[in-house]
Amino acid sequence: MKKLINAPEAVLAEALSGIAAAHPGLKVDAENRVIARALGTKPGKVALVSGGGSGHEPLHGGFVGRGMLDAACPGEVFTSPVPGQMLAAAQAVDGGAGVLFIVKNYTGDVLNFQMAAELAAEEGIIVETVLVDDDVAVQDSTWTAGRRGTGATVFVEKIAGALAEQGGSLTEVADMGKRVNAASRSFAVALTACTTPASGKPGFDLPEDEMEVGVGIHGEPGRRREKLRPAKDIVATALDAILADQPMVAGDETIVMVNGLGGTPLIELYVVFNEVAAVLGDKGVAVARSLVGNYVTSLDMAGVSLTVCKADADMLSLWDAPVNTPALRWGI
Amino acid sequence: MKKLINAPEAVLAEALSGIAAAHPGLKVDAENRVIARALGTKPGKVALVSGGGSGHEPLHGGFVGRGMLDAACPGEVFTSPVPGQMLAAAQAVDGGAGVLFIVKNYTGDVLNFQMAAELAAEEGIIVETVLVDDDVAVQDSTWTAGRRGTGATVFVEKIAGALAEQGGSLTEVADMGKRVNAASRSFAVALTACTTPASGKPGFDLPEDEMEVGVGIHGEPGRRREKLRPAKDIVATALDAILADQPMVAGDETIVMVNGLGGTPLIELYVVFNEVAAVLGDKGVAVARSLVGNYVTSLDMAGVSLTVCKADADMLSLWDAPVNTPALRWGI
Amino acid sequence: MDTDLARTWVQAIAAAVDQHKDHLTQLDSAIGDADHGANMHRGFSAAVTALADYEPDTVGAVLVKTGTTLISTVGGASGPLYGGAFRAIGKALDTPSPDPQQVAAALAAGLASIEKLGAAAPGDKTMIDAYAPALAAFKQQADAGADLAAAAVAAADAAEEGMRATTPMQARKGRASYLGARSIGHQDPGATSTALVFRALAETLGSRAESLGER
Amino acid sequence: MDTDLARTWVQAIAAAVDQHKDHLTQLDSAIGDADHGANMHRGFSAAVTALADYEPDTVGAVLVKTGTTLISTVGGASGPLYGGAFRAIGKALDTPSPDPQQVAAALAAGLASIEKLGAAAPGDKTMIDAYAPALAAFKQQADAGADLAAAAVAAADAAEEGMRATTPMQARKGRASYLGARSIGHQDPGATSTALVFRALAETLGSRAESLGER
Ligand SMILES: Nc1ncnc2c1ncn2[C@@H]1O[C@H](COP(=O)(O)OP(=O)(O)O)[C@@H](O)[C@H]1O
Ligand SMILES: Nc1ncnc2c1ncn2[C@@H]1O[C@H](COP(=O)(O)OP(=O)(O)O)[C@@H](O)[C@H]1O
Ligand SMILES: [Mg+2]
Ligand SMILES: [Mg+2]
Ligand SMILES: [Mg+2]
Ligand SMILES: [Mg+2]
Repeated sequence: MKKLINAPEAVLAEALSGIAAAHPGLKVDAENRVIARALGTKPGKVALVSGGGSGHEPLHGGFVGRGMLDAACPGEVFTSPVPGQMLAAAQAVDGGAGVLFIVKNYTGDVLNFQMAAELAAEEGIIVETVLVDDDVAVQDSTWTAGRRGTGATVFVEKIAGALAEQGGSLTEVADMGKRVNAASRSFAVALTACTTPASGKPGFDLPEDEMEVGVGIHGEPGRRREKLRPAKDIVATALDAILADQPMVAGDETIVMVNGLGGTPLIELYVVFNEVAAVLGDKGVAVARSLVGNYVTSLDMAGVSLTVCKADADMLSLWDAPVNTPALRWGI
Repeated sequence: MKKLINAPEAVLAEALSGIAAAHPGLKVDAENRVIARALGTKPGKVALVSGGGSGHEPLHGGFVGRGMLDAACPGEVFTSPVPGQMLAAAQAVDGGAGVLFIVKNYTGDVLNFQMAAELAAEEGIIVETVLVDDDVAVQDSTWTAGRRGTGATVFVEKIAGALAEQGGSLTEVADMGKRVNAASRSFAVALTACTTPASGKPGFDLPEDEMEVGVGIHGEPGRRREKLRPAKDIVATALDAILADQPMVAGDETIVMVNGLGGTPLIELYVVFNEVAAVLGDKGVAVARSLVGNYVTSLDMAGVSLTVCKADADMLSLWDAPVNTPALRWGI
Repeated sequence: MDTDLARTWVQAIAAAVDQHKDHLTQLDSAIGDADHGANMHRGFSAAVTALADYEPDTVGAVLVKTGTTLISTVGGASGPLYGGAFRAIGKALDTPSPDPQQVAAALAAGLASIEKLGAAAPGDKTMIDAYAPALAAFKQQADAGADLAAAAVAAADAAEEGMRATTPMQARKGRASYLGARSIGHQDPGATSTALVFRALAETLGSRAESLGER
Repeated sequence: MDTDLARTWVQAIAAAVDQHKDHLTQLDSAIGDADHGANMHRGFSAAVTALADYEPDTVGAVLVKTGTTLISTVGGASGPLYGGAFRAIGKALDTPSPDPQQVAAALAAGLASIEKLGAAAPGDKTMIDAYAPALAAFKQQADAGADLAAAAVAAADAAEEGMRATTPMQARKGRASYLGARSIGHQDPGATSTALVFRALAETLGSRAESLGER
């Protein structure tokens, strides 16, 4: 294992300390492992709390700041945080208007946030939850764990965060978060496996000419293994899956994210974005806003995820609202 | 070779097309391969042009925008752009107050920019050049090619760009760029080699327990090969080399960049930054400003570079000035 | 069973998890996210520490504390599931020295907690596929009048059999379900750690029985 | 030498570079940035295209155009260095049919251009270490009254010897210099492409001499 770390057990604590040192706009509660805005929550503003396993940076800590999250709870690498952390976060940032938990749909995240919501309720904090489940590689059914939450988390956090900043009520902010999630779909492919500090070995072996299609963001293998193909074909596969599930017609407007999984050079992400813009352009679907870069990563995995949100005018205007976080910043 | 591309020869053109589609604030001259601000240069403002081989994204195209570069000339992967490109860029962005070329010190970049400066002069464009040579891994001497230009390029582009935006003259802007370069030092280590699309193979083989110490940003091996060590030791090595060349005392203020070379997870960069802040803190040297992320990459190379600029009050205030580019944005 | 024994059980689980940490992670690496070993290790180490100077009156209190500690230190899916189970088991053992029937009922409460939280059923390729047969075996022995040690050995054997039986299953819950048919052919990490939990119980009760026998 | 011959030379270089592209890149990968093959290929392909319907009066014009094309298409260190050299050679051959002495003087102007731009000297492990001995050999043959073909063969042989002699050198210029002592033991990519340039000249002039002899 080749990592710029001191010890696998120390990664999270040391990274948190580094985040605190790097971002004066954030304050880090090292004991409870909560990253929050240094300035706290404006009284009366709905507070947004998210969290999940680490290893997806900048998600979630990099999205804490004005116009987006109020706090993030990072768990160990690829491990959901614990309820105590989430409760501490909720207590730290509740501005009296309630707290929205933004939860990616994984059993661990769901259960831990659920327990935290119960604990928070006992403390008199009103909590609502938005569950993000955008990954069309996974079949949704009441008999399964359901779809994974991946790239759409960024869209939910940004747009719901903007509405909270504008004074939206807890119900309004939660509803907007749910609308964004419902309008968003993602699909990812991996060219290499990632290596967690704890395991020290790549999660799977992938021959030099193959890729994993339909992967998540936790280093697990994908739905199937295929021969590596040109970017154009990969984009076609991903967009086919996305559009089959969320049909779009000429005139629709979208927010698109071409997201690197951690080990893919930015120049390749632009090549991919070029293909995405071409395919959607051919269908008359407008890429109204876009992100190209590393936003929801899977440690050192090489690969890309596409997320497309069929955005209405409200979403677009909230997208454009000021945001000031380490990883997303504009209009400030 | 595992890359999200269509064909090695097509990478640059397609990435440029993707950049154009992703960033409405930029305009891309596909024929001349010039990335410029969509709004052009305000008459009377000194224009900043940089460029170099591709594969270092977001450098340089990601730093085009208000408060930073006016144009960037991307060459083929790891290959300096050609003089015609630079001339086209200078012609496109000259606002009548002259053009500053920001050139990383590599034989190819130097020679091509030199030729471009001559061609621009023939066209009546006044050109000044700042040469960036911050990499202390390489011995400087009149008998060698001199030090490589690496991370400090971001500092020079940001700070000189801010001064230009504030109305600085060509001489003033060039002098500031030179001051920033003179105050900055970098050092990098690599845990893996990178693979260029044209060669298709990693530049070197590195055993699982070794690292290359003192690497540049073009996939070349470093000054020496060593056993992989904890982040703390790597930071000590890098800062020793930097501080031996640019001594600092308690009370000095710095701008620090912990830069990923493309394949290193952000969480590791924060672990590294934590060590940097600790070492400098012990010496009483203040980290007044910082960047942690992927800014000057080397395709998919895993590794990190540290850049430290001993910053005076002018530099810090110019650092804080508004900047609005794809990769660096604040105060806007 | 008494409080010392409960503590010894938790210590035995911690020791087993320590020993099999890499194996659990490896199994989780194949069909999950490669953290189950680290998760279990973090949780049970913390539980051992939490119990070190905790001297309650009942077996149940020891196990409730264990469950609470798991919930507050593990995270992931296994944290709430094991944590909730130990809390449920503990709550059902509100006596200084429960008998086999009482332990069987408590273990049943633990399974019910897992099933309620995780909404999984036998055959979904989860820890339930080791836990459910272990419980059934324990209950059967207890109903037949066996002592704790004998019931626990039967449970551990059944858990291990259940664990092995997860290999051909296709996962329907947890991360492994994302792999669809590709989850087939791999043993479930959570079922594997559940087998460790029951084997630790059998060994704890067994050595207590022995030391009692030697007196 | 005439304009056709000059064009044929450039085509022969392009063909040789095409054939040795991967080898050049491999050499550059060891001590540089793995682009020399692609750079030379891009440049000389463009030169061949540029010359396709260019019908100037002098040998020099063909080579000036070649140099200009290299400068505008190659980039990197080799672009300006080779581009400048071909421009200098071309400018010195402002005649329809230069003799060996004139060609020697032109090649000397090419080397001077490289030395001026690159500020490198023999022994620095660059293209100069192939070019300088090639020029010396060509000049010696020309001074001794040899014809173009013979002089070019001597130059190509000397260039290849110079190319091989770069292996034990420690680089002092170009990217390889960043490696310090680790640059020792690798053949310089630029010296290797320079050897291809001179071999292409020898073959071009040689086959012309043959075809003249056959007339
Ligand atoms: N819904 C569920 N019900 C019961 N057990 C589950 C469920 N989901 C997951 N598990 C168990 O949890 C184990 C994984 O635990 P762990 O790796 O620690 O958590 P995570 O999956 O969050 O990384 C699985 O092997 C499985 O046995
Ligand atoms: N200063 C110099 N003088 C002469 N030749 C040089 C100099 N610097 C580099 N070279 C030659 O250029 C070759 C590298 O060319 P190339 O790989 O195309 O450019 P780059 O080094 O910019 O990637 C080297 O092998 C060397 O022969
Ligand atoms: Mg996990
Ligand atoms: Mg190059
Ligand atoms: Mg797991
Ligand atoms: Mg090169």
